Amino acid sequence: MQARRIAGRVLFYLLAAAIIVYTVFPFYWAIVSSLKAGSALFQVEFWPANPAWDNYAGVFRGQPFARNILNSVVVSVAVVALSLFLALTASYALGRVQFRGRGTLLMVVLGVSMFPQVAVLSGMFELIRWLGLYNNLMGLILSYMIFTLPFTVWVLTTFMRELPKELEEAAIVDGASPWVIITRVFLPLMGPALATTGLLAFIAAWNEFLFALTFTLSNDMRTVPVAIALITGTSQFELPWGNIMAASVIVTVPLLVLVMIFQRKIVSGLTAGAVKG
Amino acid sequence: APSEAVAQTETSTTISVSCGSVGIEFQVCESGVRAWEAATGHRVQLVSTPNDSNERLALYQQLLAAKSGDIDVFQIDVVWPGILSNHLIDLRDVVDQKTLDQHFKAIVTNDVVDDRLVAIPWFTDAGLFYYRKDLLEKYGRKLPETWQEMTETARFIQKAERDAGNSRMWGYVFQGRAYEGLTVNAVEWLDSFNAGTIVDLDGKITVNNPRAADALTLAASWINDITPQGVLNYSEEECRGVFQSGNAVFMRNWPYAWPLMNAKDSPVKDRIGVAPLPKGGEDGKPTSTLGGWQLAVSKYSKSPEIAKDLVRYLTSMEEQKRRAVVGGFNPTIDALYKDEEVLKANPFFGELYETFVNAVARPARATGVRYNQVSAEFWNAVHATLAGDGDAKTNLASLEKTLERVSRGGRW
Amino acid sequence: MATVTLRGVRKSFGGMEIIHGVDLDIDDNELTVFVGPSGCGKSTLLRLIAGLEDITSGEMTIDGVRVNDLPPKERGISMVFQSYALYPHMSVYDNMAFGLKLANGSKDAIDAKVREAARILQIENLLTRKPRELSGGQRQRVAIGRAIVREPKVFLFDEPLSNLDAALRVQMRIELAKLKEDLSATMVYVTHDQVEAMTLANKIVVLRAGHVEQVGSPLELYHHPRNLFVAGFIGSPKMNFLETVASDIGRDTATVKIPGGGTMAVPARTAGMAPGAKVTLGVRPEHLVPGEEGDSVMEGRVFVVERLGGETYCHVRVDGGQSVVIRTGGDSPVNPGEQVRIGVPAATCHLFDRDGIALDRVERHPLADLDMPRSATG
Amino acid sequence: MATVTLRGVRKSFGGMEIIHGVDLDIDDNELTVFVGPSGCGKSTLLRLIAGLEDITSGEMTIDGVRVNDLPPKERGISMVFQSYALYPHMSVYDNMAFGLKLANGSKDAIDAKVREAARILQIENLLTRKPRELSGGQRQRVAIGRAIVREPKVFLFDEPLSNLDAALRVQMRIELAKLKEDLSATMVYVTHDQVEAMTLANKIVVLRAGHVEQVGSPLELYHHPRNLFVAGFIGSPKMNFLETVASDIGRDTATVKIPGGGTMAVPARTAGMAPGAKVTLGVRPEHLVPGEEGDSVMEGRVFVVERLGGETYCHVRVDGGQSVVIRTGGDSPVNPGEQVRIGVPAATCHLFDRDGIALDRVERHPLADLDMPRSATG
Amino acid sequence: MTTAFDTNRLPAPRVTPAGRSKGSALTRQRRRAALIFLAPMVIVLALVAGWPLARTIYFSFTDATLYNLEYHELIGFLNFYYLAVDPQWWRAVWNTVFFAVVSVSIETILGMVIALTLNAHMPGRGLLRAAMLIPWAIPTVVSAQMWGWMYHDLYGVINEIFLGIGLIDRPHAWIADPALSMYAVIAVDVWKTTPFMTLLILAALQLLPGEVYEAARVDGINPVKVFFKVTLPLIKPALMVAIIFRTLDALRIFDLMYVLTGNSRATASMSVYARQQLVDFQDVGYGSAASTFLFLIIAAFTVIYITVGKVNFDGQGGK
Ligand SMILES: Nc1ncnc2c1ncn2[C@@H]1O[C@H](COP(=O)(O)OP(=O)(O)OP(=O)(O)O)[C@@H](O)[C@H]1O
Ligand SMILES: Nc1ncnc2c1ncn2[C@@H]1O[C@H](COP(=O)(O)OP(=O)(O)OP(=O)(O)O)[C@@H](O)[C@H]1O
Ligand SMILES: [Mg+2]
Ligand SMILES: [Mg+2]
Repeated sequence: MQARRIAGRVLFYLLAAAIIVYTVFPFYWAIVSSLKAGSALFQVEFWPANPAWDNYAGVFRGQPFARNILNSVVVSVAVVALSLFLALTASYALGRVQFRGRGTLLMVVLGVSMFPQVAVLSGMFELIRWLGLYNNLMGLILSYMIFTLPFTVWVLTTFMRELPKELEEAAIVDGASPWVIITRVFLPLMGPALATTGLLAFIAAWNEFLFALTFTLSNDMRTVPVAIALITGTSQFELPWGNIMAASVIVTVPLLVLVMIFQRKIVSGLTAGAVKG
Repeated sequence: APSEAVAQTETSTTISVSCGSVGIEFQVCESGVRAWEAATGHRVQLVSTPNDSNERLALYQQLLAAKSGDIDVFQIDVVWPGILSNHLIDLRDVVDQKTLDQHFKAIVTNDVVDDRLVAIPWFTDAGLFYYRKDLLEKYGRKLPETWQEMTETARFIQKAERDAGNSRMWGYVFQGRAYEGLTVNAVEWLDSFNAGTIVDLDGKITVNNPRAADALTLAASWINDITPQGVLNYSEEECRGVFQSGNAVFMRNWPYAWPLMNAKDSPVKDRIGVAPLPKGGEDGKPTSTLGGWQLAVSKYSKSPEIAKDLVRYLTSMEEQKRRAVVGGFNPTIDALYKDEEVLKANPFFGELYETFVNAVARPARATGVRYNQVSAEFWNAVHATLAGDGDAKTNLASLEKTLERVSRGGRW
Repeated sequence: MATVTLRGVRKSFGGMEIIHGVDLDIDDNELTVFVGPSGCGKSTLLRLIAGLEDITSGEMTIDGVRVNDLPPKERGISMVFQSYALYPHMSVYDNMAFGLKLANGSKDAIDAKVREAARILQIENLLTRKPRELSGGQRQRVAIGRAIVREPKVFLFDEPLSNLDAALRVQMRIELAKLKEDLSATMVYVTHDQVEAMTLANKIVVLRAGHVEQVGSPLELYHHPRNLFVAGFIGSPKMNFLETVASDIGRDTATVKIPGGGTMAVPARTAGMAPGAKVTLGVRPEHLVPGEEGDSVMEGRVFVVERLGGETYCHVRVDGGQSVVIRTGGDSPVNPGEQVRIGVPAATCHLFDRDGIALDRVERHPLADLDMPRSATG
Repeated sequence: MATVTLRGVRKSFGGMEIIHGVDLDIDDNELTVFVGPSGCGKSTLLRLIAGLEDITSGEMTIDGVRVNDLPPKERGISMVFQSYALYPHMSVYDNMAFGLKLANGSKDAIDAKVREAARILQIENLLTRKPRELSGGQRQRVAIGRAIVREPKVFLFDEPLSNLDAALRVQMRIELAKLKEDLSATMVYVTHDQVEAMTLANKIVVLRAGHVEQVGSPLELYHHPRNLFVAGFIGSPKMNFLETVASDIGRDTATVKIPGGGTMAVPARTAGMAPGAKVTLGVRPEHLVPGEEGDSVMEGRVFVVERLGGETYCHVRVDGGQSVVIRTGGDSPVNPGEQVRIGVPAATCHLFDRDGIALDRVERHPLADLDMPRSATG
Repeated sequence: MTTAFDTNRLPAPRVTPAGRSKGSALTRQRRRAALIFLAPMVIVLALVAGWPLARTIYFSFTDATLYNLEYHELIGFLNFYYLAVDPQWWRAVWNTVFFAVVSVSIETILGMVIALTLNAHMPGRGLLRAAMLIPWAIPTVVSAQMWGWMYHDLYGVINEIFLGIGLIDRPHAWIADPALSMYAVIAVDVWKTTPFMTLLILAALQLLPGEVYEAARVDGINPVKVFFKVTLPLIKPALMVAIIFRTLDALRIFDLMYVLTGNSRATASMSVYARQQLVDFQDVGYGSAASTFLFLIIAAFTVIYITVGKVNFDGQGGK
């Protein structure tokens, strides 16, 4: 009995370890690479003999990288806030109210994210210029809706549907308007869903490249991925791998912090004790 | 010096130019631009664009297709004039014929589309043949003249080295990934075998000929013999990686690799040399494909005259000399290859002068808008051949068919 | 204060009709109890009144206003859900205060109300807990609290005390009655507890499978059930039914065979009955008397004795195989296996025809009609 | 067949101790009922036995095997949850069959069992429904069904019938009793229904705030409650308590003052009591008789009359302001506001000292001890 | 498409029954609210997506080129015809579908495993969750290049490690060898996007009603069975959504292949093909047609998913 439990534990932790290695090693490798310079990049060594911290300094030389990070933060936060807000209200309608054409609408929303990005690029570019949002973070925020909204709407709708109906009825009887029901009753219970979709949307916005490259012009409007892509060596063909890796490591850290914060919201048993039966 | 005409323009306008991204390329460009600013009192905004030429082109097209004047002066690749000409203005009135003639003929012709000079040469580039001096000496081999020799020598040294325990040693690496770089390499092979350059200047599709087949067959024979299968996915940097870490005897690459491989932490420092690429057999000729960049002015620029003046200044002999000295950019002007200041900064400019002047252009001019498509079809065929998916003859044959279709019967 | 009227109200889920045309008047400031077998449609009816379910067809008015198209919040109701439906993320206090806050009353007023309700419900010490930290009965009380803090015109209680212990239940019962008086509100109340039903109700509605079987005052239903179902459903232990025949029909009496051979003249309106008709004789356990007294005597063998302390139920199988239950005092000496004689007082008997419809009793029971005062005014 | 023993079992949630050291023996093939006020720890105790919560301290054995560390599945129990905990995505049938399938009995065997259970619970026509399409009582029955299809050593029922109507409840009660006999299983049963407790239980455990107050046979608790709490909790309506003093102490009698001035000699073991001691006189509503008979007479004014049909509770405020409840026949003519005289039979009275501990009664009640046969064997 | 995705395929909890009845006040009040709540989302989406998509679809029927966009004429379905007869396109379609099916399947299973692991209470769970998310957090542009680096046949760490632990006997050219490249790409995609699955599944796991698990424990049902019979059905809706979106992304996969293997035909995906036509070859018409075709294929896939998964779409809580 005990033995079996122990064995179970051990197995479990082995599994956990395997996962960590699998996910983290490449990142570790990124760090290692970020500490290599010149020819060291072309050899395999699991820890650089003489770490070249200069790569990190190099990232901030030659371009307003701090500014780029700031841009990314602004854009991502705005995108998450906006799409979560829009999706939350929409998901209530789509998830808990039955009206004709609900399925159709859901499908259309989904359809939006069925075109390859490069296909919508030109149209979006025209749209952005037409709105006068070219080389403006607002333009990015707006255009990112095209891939964050369908996703958030669908996920939140699914989760919204899972909540026990008696709760909503109780609120209705208490005289709560749909808006109150969403914000005061459902919102708190959607914690995990919101945190998750929020995170995913945030990262999606954080990592987006094509739009960011096309819709911004000046260096201090660029976002992180573009900035990284624009890091080049002394000449056209050289790929300054060390710097790129350093940059990537730098921009990954804030995300990890974010995750650490948000994952606290991902907790279970929120609806326990709500209804009987 | 910048022409007074423009210098006098009272109001100072701001124009934006895209030259390179960050890095030396950017800095050198910037210093030049600043000088011009100082002289003319206009402001210039430097737009950094992606390093990968494909992405850069995509971005340009996006802007131009939308008739956006956000960038006035574009730095365009040697193969783009045909593609972009429609959005660029004629620069005939920027430089007189005399100055124009100072530039390499090949490049200038390449920049003329339907009698419009859509871009002015700025700096050039050409494929070089890097070799390991030390190894050649060690095994008493001489620098191979022809591809066949190269193959044999490479094979020999590779075997010897491996027997000596350097199990990773390979003979020859080049850019074999399915991208423009492969077209560049393959064009060199073909031309060195006198097999033409896919499409001749009159737009006739010449690629399907026995000599071309020989060239490709030879190249295909390298894979897994003297060349790692990996080259099928190598671009410039991967090649440099292999060569610089001492794992290859020969390499085809651009001049940029030279300073890097002679950096102090480089394992092959001072043990390498450069030469023109080998000939395709005794009756062949050493060829390298023309690379490099031009400057062009957008049709949608709000102040084209000022933009033109900037182009004039940046492409001028003085500026090109400065760039050659401080940045090691190959000038497009014959004279500068005899200028000792330049030679002092870049020793091999002299010995490789031939290579640069005789560099062969890709069939961009003839194929115009469709160059990319032609190139893609070509590199795919070559890539297939190298990957052993069909032999050279058949692949070239089908390539010819495809190109016929693309060119709508050679009319392009 | 409000009246609720239902007219031909029907409700179907999907294809299946659950409520088959209910007509009902719930008077002002009156407590109406719904009783009926599990699954008969009590909760559904409540939810229809609350406006949580659409009426498939029919009319509903509250205070004369047609409410078919009124959303719940405008109907001035509050409801205790059979499945509590507490807000899991809110403390007990907030659960109760939520409705009030929405009606944005003043903080103090709210606080006062909530604490008062908590006191009544004896959950003052739980105000800070989350529902998941509560026992079943405590949750149920929170649910009640949430309903009573807001003072609506109509209360809807769906088995509000089912999970409370007897003692607490009695207290709550009294509190609810008081509450009704104080607010002079109208209450609709679903319960399975006979005592609750009999003591609280002004009017009991007996439902069966979506039909109203009978509506009336508790004692009316007890003394004058309209049919077998009501007779059996009201009163516990349930009324004894004996299949027999009417050997002879007089005017206002029917002479029926009693198991064991005897006969008995039972007073009843026999209009339209013929001798030899199959009838069911109904007599309640509390009316059967062990021994000889009574207008007729059955004999039988005790096979189960249930002693509740204060009273005893003995199950007797009488001659002819049918069985009856007698309710006697707690200390009655009877034991399983004994032969017993059971006296049947004719006046307490009910007769039902072959369709289970009750024959009217000759005189109304004195308590049946006048809605007696329950408590001294003075 | 199994015995369950608890020794000094304690349980705390967070800091708060909910179960304060419970010792208990549940014998083989016996039905033990937990009763107690809402929130006293019944469910928790059940969950501890089930192994759903782990014991903070103490010992628990099933069939002599120490189960503190045994997961639920290895304890051979099945449980009906107070909050049914049905599998929301499964049909009623699957809900019941789920537990069996893993024991991979043959399809037919399973099917037979499930249908049999469904028949007993009268939910045959709901087998294909999802829980959310069921009424409260129907859900509850499914929960029961899920527990009884698998035939465990120990059944744990947490208020299994609370949402069923009286009639159904009686039937279910009988079915459960039968089931217990057939499987000769051990049952632990939580209920708030006095009748259920008295009729089903072999042994009743009275809990209060996590303590065991008294354990005994139903009638033992009824006739010999150990203290005020048990006396008040067992029996409904609850026992009347009158604060008074023992004017005179004889051996085995205490003469106590009766409201209204009279006195009465109550038989009780008075060892260690002094005249003038404060005592509480307890007498059950069913033992008070209207009128003159009885060893002593109180006078008072009726202020509430609750008529249940078969019986009547009248609440009387006696001289001195204390109030008592009398339980009389259904037709008793008494009305609110009337003056009544109440006879008190001394033999039925209970005495409690100032700490609420009962004085032993002089002779045991004949029914209290011998666990009487409930049903005729023949 | 919409019929295949009829509302009753995913019923909302019937607070008020469906629209077939004219609907009570509550129903209508809620419908009104629903409209108001939907409006902002719909408007924003229409604003953002309307023109670009319409434009793409329009151009797919024209012979427009980037060279000069104005001068184009409608040529009906000609582009689609060319597409249909272009073997390279079909090669790309096959590549993409193969890629999508394989990688999404692996991701789903792996994501499930990881999610279940992370769901267990254990020390440092937060850290583990963060670690688990790293791959998703690194910009694809970078991580793809990085993997390319790691895959390198001569100085790539992968060969190094695998040789080290004796998994392979000689260095492989993971992304150059046509036989391996697709799997190499898939491996990267799995590495990168499993966190997406994991996180969504994790969230779904958190919302499960705890008490049914107690019931299961009492019923003595072994964890595996509980997982398949209780957990899986209950998280099915969320899982379906996760799968749908992953498939969408996988079918539109671009940068991964583009960065790792360029335009190599062995791995070129539909998006890579479309981009080449649209941008490199400036054939806006043809490229748009490819994009639209891609859209249709994805739509088909989605519909299949939903119709297959429909049975379990009403997995909403029975409380
Ligand atoms: N998770 C918890 N955290 C804190 N307190 C709890 C928790 N669960 C139960 N309690 C408390 O423990 C006590 C006993 O709970 P339990 O459910 O056993 O009561 P019960 O006897 O079943 O009551 P009822 O008859 O109302 O079901 C209650 O006071 C309850 O508030
Ligand atoms: N959503 C639904 N879909 C289908 N049938 C339903 C639904 N809700 C309830 N029913 C059925 O309607 C009938 C009445 O349900 P209701 O809840 O009103 O019964 P009830 O009288 O409250 O029973 P209980 O006393 O057990 O709570 C039941 O037979 C139930 O099965
Ligand atoms: Mg109900
Ligand atoms: Mg409980």
